[in-house]
Amino acid sequence: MEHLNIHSPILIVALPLFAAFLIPLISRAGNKVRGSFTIALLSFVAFLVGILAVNIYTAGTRVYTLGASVPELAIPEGYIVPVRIIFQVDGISIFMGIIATVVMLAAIIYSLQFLKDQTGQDRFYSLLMLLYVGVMGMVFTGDMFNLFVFLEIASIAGAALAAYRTNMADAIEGGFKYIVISAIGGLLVLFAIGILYSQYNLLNIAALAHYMEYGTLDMIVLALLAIAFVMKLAGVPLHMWAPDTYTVAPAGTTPMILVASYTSMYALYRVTFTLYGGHIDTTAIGWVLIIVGVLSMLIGVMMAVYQTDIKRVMAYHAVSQGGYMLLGVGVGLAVLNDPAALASYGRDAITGGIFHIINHVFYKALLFMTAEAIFFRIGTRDLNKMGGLARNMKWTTVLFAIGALAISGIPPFNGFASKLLIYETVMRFNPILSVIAMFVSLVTLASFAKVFYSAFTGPEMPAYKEVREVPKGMIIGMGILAVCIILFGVFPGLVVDTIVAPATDALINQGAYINSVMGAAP
Amino acid sequence: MLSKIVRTVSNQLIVFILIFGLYIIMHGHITPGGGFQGGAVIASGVVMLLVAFGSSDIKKALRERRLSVLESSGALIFIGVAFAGIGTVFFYNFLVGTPIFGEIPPIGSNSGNVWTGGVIPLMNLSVGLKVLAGLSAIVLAMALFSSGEEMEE
Amino acid sequence: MAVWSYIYAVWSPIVWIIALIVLAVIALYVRSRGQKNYKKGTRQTDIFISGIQVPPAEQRHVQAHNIYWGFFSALKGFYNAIMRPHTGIINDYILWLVVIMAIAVLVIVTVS
Amino acid sequence: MMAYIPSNIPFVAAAALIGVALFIIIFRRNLIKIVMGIAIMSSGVNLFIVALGYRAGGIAPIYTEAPEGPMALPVVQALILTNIVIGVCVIALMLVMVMHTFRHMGDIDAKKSRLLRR
Repeated sequence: MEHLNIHSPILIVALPLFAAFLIPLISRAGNKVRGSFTIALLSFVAFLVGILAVNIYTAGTRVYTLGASVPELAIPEGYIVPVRIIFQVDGISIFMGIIATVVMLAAIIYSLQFLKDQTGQDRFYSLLMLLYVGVMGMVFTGDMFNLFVFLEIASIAGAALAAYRTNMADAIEGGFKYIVISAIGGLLVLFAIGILYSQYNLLNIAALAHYMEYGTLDMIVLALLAIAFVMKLAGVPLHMWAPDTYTVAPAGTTPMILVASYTSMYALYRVTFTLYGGHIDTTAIGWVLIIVGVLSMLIGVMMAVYQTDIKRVMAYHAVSQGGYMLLGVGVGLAVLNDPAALASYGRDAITGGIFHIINHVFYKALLFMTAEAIFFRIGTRDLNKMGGLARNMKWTTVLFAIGALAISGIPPFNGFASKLLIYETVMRFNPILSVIAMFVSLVTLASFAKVFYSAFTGPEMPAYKEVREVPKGMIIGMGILAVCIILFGVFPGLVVDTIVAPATDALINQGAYINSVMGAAP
Repeated sequence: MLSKIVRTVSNQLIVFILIFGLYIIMHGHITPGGGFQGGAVIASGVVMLLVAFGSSDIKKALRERRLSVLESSGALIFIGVAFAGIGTVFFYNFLVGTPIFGEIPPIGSNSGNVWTGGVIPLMNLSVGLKVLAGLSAIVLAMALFSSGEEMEE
Repeated sequence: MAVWSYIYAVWSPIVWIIALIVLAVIALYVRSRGQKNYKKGTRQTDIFISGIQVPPAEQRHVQAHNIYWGFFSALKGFYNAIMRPHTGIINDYILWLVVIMAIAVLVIVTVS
Repeated sequence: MMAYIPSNIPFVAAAALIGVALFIIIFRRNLIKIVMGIAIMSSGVNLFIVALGYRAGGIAPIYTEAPEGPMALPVVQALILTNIVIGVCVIALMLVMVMHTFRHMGDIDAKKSRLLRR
């Protein structure tokens, strides 16, 4: 137990990686064996994430040095800077880790039934595991170059998964757009890392933040990193790949690709708050985030109302909801250097923005899964051809309604909890922004009313008289997320105090992150 | 399929390419090279065979399933070696001081001792396995696509 | 712990559940006032539109692209403007990236 | 002024490669050419990073039979080696997707083969 606790940061990344390459061999034994192996391994990893989370919330940031004689030995004897690959897990890292693990479990349980008759399943599960490895590695690592490597692992796996249904021409197109965008974004990140390395001879984030001088080259690096990550998280006006990719990816993977996007958002926050914290003009950068956020909210939602493809509606809503997170955190960043404003509403704005990540991932994953459940049964994503499905797909209807109400910010679902925090805090910063946020929420409700009306209500279509409910496994996968949505909506205070507040503290408190590595430096 | 001369020569040459690739893999820790480079060299040998013999003949010899097993086992050995050090720390070089690759090289310029490096030669070997299998599979799949055939599952 | 208050708003699950129960009671009361003496499967449950022939199911359902027609019609100029960048061509996505990158470098260097 | 030019040539070349790559990616509609553009861009970034580790008169950072003298920085070479491996994977994946696009649409023009828009 003690041993598991010490090595949990690396085991969480290494075990799925091991499984990703073991799955093609295990597949020889049959689909059932592979399914139970995957579920068992992920449950164990979820258990490890739980251990690590409890440890971090009680004992603070964890440092794990690969290849050293002692895991905590970040800086070797005789050195003044870290030289090894370091995993550094703090509040926001483990927060993203919890999101990815829960979504991954739901996605695997859903996919077991969803893919039953498909070919190439061993590759599907391998790639899904690799995507999980990429996401967890990105949030756990404390090293800029490792961040790039895991970003690329997540991108390659995500693109291959998006194009998994190679018999569909649009799936290939969506995957190709994702890989091109990711490759160029990744190269920009690598270029920025090269400039940083040329100046400081360092790759460790904490050490870089410690020695940061913020010259002109550092500003260019900030711009390169920020724009690359904004593109990966689908912020307007670099969001156009997101609808194309989310639309075509198979159901189990769309939520994981979404999580990978928000991992880029984590990287953006890590760069602005931790790497450049204390140097940048927080008001200006905060306003940049706010402007990107507001544009994402407005354009995303306006495009979403217009769509008639059920997954495309949801994909544009993913862009729009991403704007809320950027808005909340942007407001917090804008007042970061003003202690009075930070205490009165800035901290809560950041909390709202971060809390919205977990809420959004859960309900958007649920919505994508219900959309794919409809596609699974009737074979089309076109809303014009649907109608009256509630008569035969009762569970799907209920689950979709939960997701749709949550995304529109209707109590008692979790979307309301985080949106309330964002409205309230943004209102005190600038009322106009809050009004825009509420308007966007209204249009969101309207757009989901349209989807609900076209797909589920109305007279029974003759073509869909024989449609049956989806298999139990898929309902269980969606049910896990629905239960989380309701629990988070009814007890938001509990969730905020337990897992979101440490994440906010980890972002604001730059010194703690640096000290956990550089504290031992002479 | 090319002429008999080309086929015969490439049949003889593939042995040398294999040996050169293995040399690059196994000396990765003391000379330039390593797992990826050596694996790429061997995969280039596969490309030569593909050009000389045509994709349908090579498909019979190099089954996609065998390549997949080879690739997976390469990756598994790599992570397994990393896991073997978890008694101390993940990726810990536990072979230092043992008879297998355990000698400690002198500091500064030296004549190059193969029995050094600890787990690094093992990792080079596993990466080499993975890369040669992976690249061969990619090249084979593309060659089969261009000739209008499908890779067997 | 479950009660969550902020400047303008208070969130309490208990209050919410009570409100939900009250609403449910009202809804059930309204429903109980309805007529119950109809028979299923007879013409009593058929659709009646002033004696007009009832169209088939496909034509009765309003299709998705017709919903909110007035909204899109009123915002035609806005929609034309935001539809134009969404070309779906990968080259344009990268062009946007390069343009935004240049703007971002300029903004960050001038601001600091 | 002239003395600075020789040591900056790698950086100029890297910038030129990245510029050419961006030009190709933005203005060429052929999907294969987009893939080539990304490969060129990857080379440009690799050249930039490996040039950072250069030292005047330095030798390759290998101790086997090494002569006396300064050595080039090995860390950047390890970094670009990783990027080369990643680049191989990315380009192979992209080429496979282009192949499938051609199979489905009969065309590899980015404009003519698109299905997803708006």
